[in-house]
Order: sequence, then structure tokens, then C-alpha cells
Amino acid sequence: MIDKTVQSMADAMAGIKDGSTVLLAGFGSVGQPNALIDGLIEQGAKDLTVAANNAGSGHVGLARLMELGRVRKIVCSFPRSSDPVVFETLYRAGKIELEIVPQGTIAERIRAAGAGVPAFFTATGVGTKMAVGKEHREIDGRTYILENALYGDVGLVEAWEADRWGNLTYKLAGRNFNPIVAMASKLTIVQTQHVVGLGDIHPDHVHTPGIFVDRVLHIPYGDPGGF
Amino acid sequence: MIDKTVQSMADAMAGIKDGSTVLLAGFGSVGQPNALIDGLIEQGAKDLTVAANNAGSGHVGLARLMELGRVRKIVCSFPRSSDPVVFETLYRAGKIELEIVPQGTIAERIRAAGAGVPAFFTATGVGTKMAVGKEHREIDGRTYILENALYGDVGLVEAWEADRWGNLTYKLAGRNFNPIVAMASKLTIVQTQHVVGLGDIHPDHVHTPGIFVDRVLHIPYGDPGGF
Amino acid sequence: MSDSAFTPFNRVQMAQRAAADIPEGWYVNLGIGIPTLVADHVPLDREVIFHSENGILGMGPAPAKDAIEPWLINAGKQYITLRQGGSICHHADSFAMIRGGHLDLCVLGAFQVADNGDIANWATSENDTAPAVGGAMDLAAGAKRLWVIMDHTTKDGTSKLVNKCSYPLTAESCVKRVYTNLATLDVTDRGFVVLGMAPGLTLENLQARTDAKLHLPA
Amino acid sequence: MSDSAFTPFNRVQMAQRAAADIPEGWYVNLGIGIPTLVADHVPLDREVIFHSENGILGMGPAPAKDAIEPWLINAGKQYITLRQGGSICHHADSFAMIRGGHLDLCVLGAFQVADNGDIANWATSENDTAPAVGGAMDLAAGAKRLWVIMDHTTKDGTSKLVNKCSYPLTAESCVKRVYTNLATLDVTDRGFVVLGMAPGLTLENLQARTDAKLHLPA
Repeated sequence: MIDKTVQSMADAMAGIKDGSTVLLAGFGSVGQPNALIDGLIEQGAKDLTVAANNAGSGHVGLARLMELGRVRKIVCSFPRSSDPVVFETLYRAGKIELEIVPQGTIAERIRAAGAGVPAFFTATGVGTKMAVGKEHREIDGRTYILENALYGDVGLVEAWEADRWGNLTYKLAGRNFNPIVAMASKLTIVQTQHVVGLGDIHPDHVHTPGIFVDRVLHIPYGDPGGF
Repeated sequence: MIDKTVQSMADAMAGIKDGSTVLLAGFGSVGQPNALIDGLIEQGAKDLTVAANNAGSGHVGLARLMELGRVRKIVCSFPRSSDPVVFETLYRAGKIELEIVPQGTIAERIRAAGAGVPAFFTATGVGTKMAVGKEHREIDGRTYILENALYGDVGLVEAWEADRWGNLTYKLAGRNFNPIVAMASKLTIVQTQHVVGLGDIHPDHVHTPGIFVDRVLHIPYGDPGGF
Repeated sequence: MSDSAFTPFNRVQMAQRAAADIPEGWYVNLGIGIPTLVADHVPLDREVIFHSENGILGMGPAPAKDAIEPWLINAGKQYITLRQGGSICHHADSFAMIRGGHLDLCVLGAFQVADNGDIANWATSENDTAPAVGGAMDLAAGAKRLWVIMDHTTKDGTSKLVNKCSYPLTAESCVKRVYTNLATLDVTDRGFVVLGMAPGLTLENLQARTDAKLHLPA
Repeated sequence: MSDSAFTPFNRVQMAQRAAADIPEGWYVNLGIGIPTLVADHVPLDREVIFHSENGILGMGPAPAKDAIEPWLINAGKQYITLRQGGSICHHADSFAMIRGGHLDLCVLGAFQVADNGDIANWATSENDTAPAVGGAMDLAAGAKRLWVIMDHTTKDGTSKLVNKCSYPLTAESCVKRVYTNLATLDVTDRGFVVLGMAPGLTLENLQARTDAKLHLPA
């Protein structure tokens, strides 16, 4: 019997190696795998490259992981937040590398990694600093730049429902980056609000099919508290 | 009030021009917009390029459109069918152009057209006849070829449910190419089994959001009959 | 330069003017700041479908405080409502809407707009430490139309309508219209064309506050 | 060449042998023909998740005639059932599973397999009129493992295990294992390695029916 559920955070985090690229889903505090980020802090992997929409806030979660010196590089679209002090301090001190990527480009690069597309052309960023050093090409009269897929060794995901095959649903704006992070990561780890029986999710309503999921941990925390 | 529903096939087909590229969803006879294909036959546009998974069967639908000499070129992955006589006759007589595309490449090319990606690299077809004349590139030790987006002037789609904003759901294997054809087409025309009230489709269950849909025609034919 | 008496538009009026120009049925993304106010001035019975980068289509007004759905936020991370007919998708599909040219309109704020339609709205220096771009480049390059709402000048009076942007670009040649506190202008092949001005303002006075050359409609 | 007495595997046995080698938990796509039979020989309590190109994950056995769901077909356009836990996606997502390397295994039929793992299974001539490729190239290039089930020779006795494919390729260097009516072979850096043979068959007799050089496990 396939059972992707794991019973402890240690099991969920087992095997994450130093030097990994970690894709972090979530947008604002909605659909963000906060418990798994804490688990990763506890687990100890370092020298990480983290891709996420932003670069953490306050001194918890991703900010805490950075503050502990575990993140070598951050790939994000929006490093500012309500309290970006950790990132900004590290960045000014030259202790963290930053790759700024337009939000749609980061989403498409993650999706491409999941879909077997190693590189694609896009109009976003043409004529800007983002295009410097990138291959340019005119196609049908418009200029595009080439962007590479963004693969995850590990993907951290938050779901609303999950079954033992790893089929997932998300709730409203909690969907955001979660489905593409699941697609793009070699090891996709999910925290879920609800574990449901196999077959409880209608086949037409599955948002992420289990093929993209490796481990499921039940974290029924309720509603997100704020940002 | 936005109302994308139209009341007649003539309204659904209005304005389709000679020389258009038509993307045709459906796989087998499931999720295939048969009524709209008949409408296109009636409407009269010619010199069409049609992209679909296959090249018609018998003397109805796409095969009939071809038999009437209205299709200049077909782009498909599998021109064979249970009764491919129309296509094969035209093809042997040099009266129709054929572009064979691997099924996944055709799907990804259509999705790319909808997503603003004019071209992308793929491993499918490398080392085969499909790669002849295409740009090759080695990325991270593997060879890929460059494929272009496949845009539709017109997309024909079959949905299970639709509302007046054009939000759609599909039933089971009826989904197939429909969501990506809707994304990739300048004019997306939908036949739907059911018209439902705005808000009747749960926001988490919408398969194709109305932004990708232009016209909706109610064709409640019931179950597909066979292949 | 002597000013005649005139009344600049306030933020609400700027948003109202843009809102009045949005027809029913358009799919529209509104940037942070004054652009967000535009939604408040589109009556609900004129159905305009608002998109938010984080996978939301069909945003409605802000919720009452006792009716917040904690799983519904917009790209500015504010609580929102979803209209009947609204839908959710994932980030790549949401940006496919933007990058695939499916949005009829995007309204953004800006630091500078050039008379060739270039926009600079994400960084004020080439050496900005940790600039944050978010979805601005995707929206500017991807939407069918880009409108900008911004003050006509900086607080010290420097024109934000320029011949060439001095700040890092967000995208090239994509702004179609600018709503400022002094005027409404189209960006055309000739450059900025003045469609309307704040009450009491003359073209001469407007030009005096504008680096780029202004034109009247042909 | 004189044949000793031996009993070739029949189609069912070929499918059974492949089925026996599929562990629980794998995501598997089965091609048309004998590969399709493989599913019948994986017991339902060994959970193997079958994928079909048209957006189906978690295919179950064929339905009873009075329990057909007309909206459920597989890539071969046969009626299927969906297991509990099955799910539907659109064609691009379905091929993302294939092309993104998410399938553990694909089992295809073939015209020829070369000892470097090349496969030819879609056209028998460079000048084939209107050849039909379907999803074969995506599956061959994309799945983590490609196994082939085919007869060892053509009806006229020509070996289908070759040094170099003479038919148009489906993909290069991707076949990992071949199940024929005469043998099971791995494709390794050394070429074909014989894992097992039909009862009564000797390596010498097998080699006599095989163009490519055969090896024994190291």
C-alpha cells in the first residue's frame, strides 16, 4: 500500500543535504509551509539556495533560516517585506547572494523545471537590468530573452487536503506557488491541514496529483494569522 | 453585465476568417467540440490550418472539413484513426500539408502560446526526424531542440459546465486539450453541456477561467457515443 | 515661471478618472498604491474583472472586518473578497494570463514615464541595494495596455514625464496612457498627447512642469 | 542453425514477466499492444499507479460492460476505470509528468531496439506516408526508465535486437530493458545482457536469432 504520510517532522526532513536548492511555496503568509520551514531550521542543512517569492520577514521562518547563516543564496522577486531586517543586514554585509527574478519569470522557470523545459524565451525583462548578459532573440518581430528552468532538490508545500497517494488540494489564495513547486522538486514535502481518505478528493478537483509529492505531514494549524 | 453566451451557431462562428489557424481540442470523441466543428463547416472559412491530436475519422467533423477542401494544413501527432480515408486520400494526392508533432510537444507548444512563451527547448524528438532543421542546444549535458509556440486564431473547446463569464469545467477525460486550446487562441469558442449560474462553480474548481473564453454556446448532447 | 490658479486632482480623482475609462468586460490588474483605489470607483454593475498576481481572478471589494476570509489575499497582501464568478489558479497560470497577453489592462504607479512609453517603477538607482521587482516587469511587458497613475512631478517639482528615463527601466515602450494629478495624457507615436488637464491649468503651465514635449490631439 | 526444443513465451507471459518486475508505488505508462496487458498482471493490492497520456493518473481495470463511464477513456481510446485516488489533468500537465521525468517507467512496443538503447517504434520507413507518432517520443525521451516488450524477431525471423536501428528512431539511448518472447535483456554499457531465456533455449540459440551481440551478466 502506498502511504506517503510521515509521522514526524524528522521523517519529513530526512535526507535534505547541505548545498540543496530549496523551493519555498507561499505568498504572504497564505499557503506557506511554516511548519516545514521550522523543520528545516531544526534539521540543520546549510549552504542552501532558497527560491521563494520574498526574502523573509521578522526573525522567524525563512528570515530565521537566513539569520542562522544557513542560506548561501536567495532567488526571489521581492526581497522587501514588512520587516526585512534580517535579509537586508546579511545582504549589506555581503553574507548572502541575491538573484532578483521577476515574479512571473520565477513562476514560469519553476513550472518549466517540472515540465521538462530546460529553457524558454520570454518578453519579461527585455530592455531592463534583468536582461543583461542573457541571450536575446527576435521572434516574429518582438525581442525576447532566454531564461532557464529553476529546479528544486527539495520543495516545501502547504496543502489544504492530502490523501495517502499525495493528491493535494489548496484553499483559495493558498494555492499560489504550491502546485509548481511540487512539480519542480526532486523531493516534495507537504504539510497539510487535513488528511483525507483515498478517493475523498474528486478526480476532477485534484490540484496536485500525487506523482509530484513524496512526503505528507499532517499539520492542522487552522487559519493563517496574518502577514 | 458580461454575458459570453451566444444564442446561435451563427453567432458562435461569426468572423472566422479564411486562412485562420484553428486549434481543435478533444481526444478520441471525448471532450471534442463536434457541434462547433459542424458549425465551422457551415460557416465556410477555408484555407485553414487545423491543429488537433489527429486528422479526423470517417466522413464527419474534421474529416468532412478536410474533404470539402477547406483545410490547407494539418498539425497533429497521430493522423491515423479507425477510418482515416479522407486524410490519407488528400495527403497522397498532395492536397493537404501535414506537420507531424509529438503529442507532448504539440501540447506544450499550445500551452506556450497561451503563456507568452514564443519558443522553448525540449528533449522530445532529439535524434529523430522531428529534430531535422531545428536548433539544437546542449544544456547541463543533455541535448535539446527548440520548438515554437503554436497560436490559434480560433480555438474550439468542449466544456461540461460554463457560466456567463466563461468559466469552464470539464468532465473526466473530457479535459484533455481543452484548457490549453482555450489559453492559446485569440478567439475561444466553447460548446458546453451545461450552462450554470455565476458562482455555481466553486472558485477552487474552475478548470478554465473566463479570461480565456470569448463565446459560449449551449449544446447539451449528453454522453459521447463512441470513437 | 508664474502659476495661474489651478486645482490639481487629488488621489481619489486620479483613480476616478482612470476608473471611468475602463469598459465593462475588461480583465484588469491594478498595482499597489493609487491604482488599487481604481477598483473602488468602478460600480459593481459595470462588470470589470480584477486580477491579482497571486492567482485571483474576479476580486471584489475589501471585506467587512467581521467577514474576513483569511485565505483570500491579493498581491498587496490585503484581505479581499471574491465576486461570484471569481476563480483561483496557481502562480504560473496566473502569470500566463499576464505574460500571454490576456489582460486588457494593467494600471501601475511609476517613478518615470518616457514619451516613447518606457516605464521606470521599481528601482531609483542602478545600484539600489536589493531592489524588489515583484510582478511589475511581467505586467508592464505582458498586458495589452499599460496605464500609469502617478503624480506629475516629484515633491521637489522634478517632472516624472521625461524624454528618457534616468531610473532603471521596468519595460520598454509599453505605457499607453498616464493619469497624473495635473493631466491625462496618451502616449502616441508623436509622444505625450494631452487629453485633459486639472481645472484652471493651461497647456503652457503644464508644459512648464513637464520635461517631455507635450502635444495636443491631432 | 539447428534448433533445440524450446517454448517461447506467449503474449501473456511476456506481460506477466514485466508486471512482476514493477514495484509498488511506481508511476507507469503502458503503450498500446502487449504493454497494455501488463496492467492485468499487477495485483490491485500492489499499488502501481498507471498513467495515460490524455490526462489520467490512477487507471484501474477495464469496466464491466454495464458500468462504462463514457467520459473515461485511455490513450488507446478504450474505456477504463479510475481507481480511488485517481485524478485528471489537462494534456500539457499530463505531458509535463512525462517530459519532466516524473514517470518511473514507460513500457512500449517496438520495431527495433539497438544495443545502445536506441528505439524505433513509430515508422518503418523514412518515407512513410503520414506516420503517426502520438506520445511515443515524449514517453521514450521523458520517462525515468523505458522498457520494451516485443517479439524477438519479425515473422520472417529477422532480429529486432540490432546493432543499429534501420527504421526511423523514436528516441536515442533510452531503453533499459527488453522483454521478448525468447528472453529478458538489460541494455547496459556493454550492450544487451541476458537476464533470462525461454525454457529450453540456450544462449547460443538465442544469439543465433539476434543480430546484436549478447552478453551474460558480469
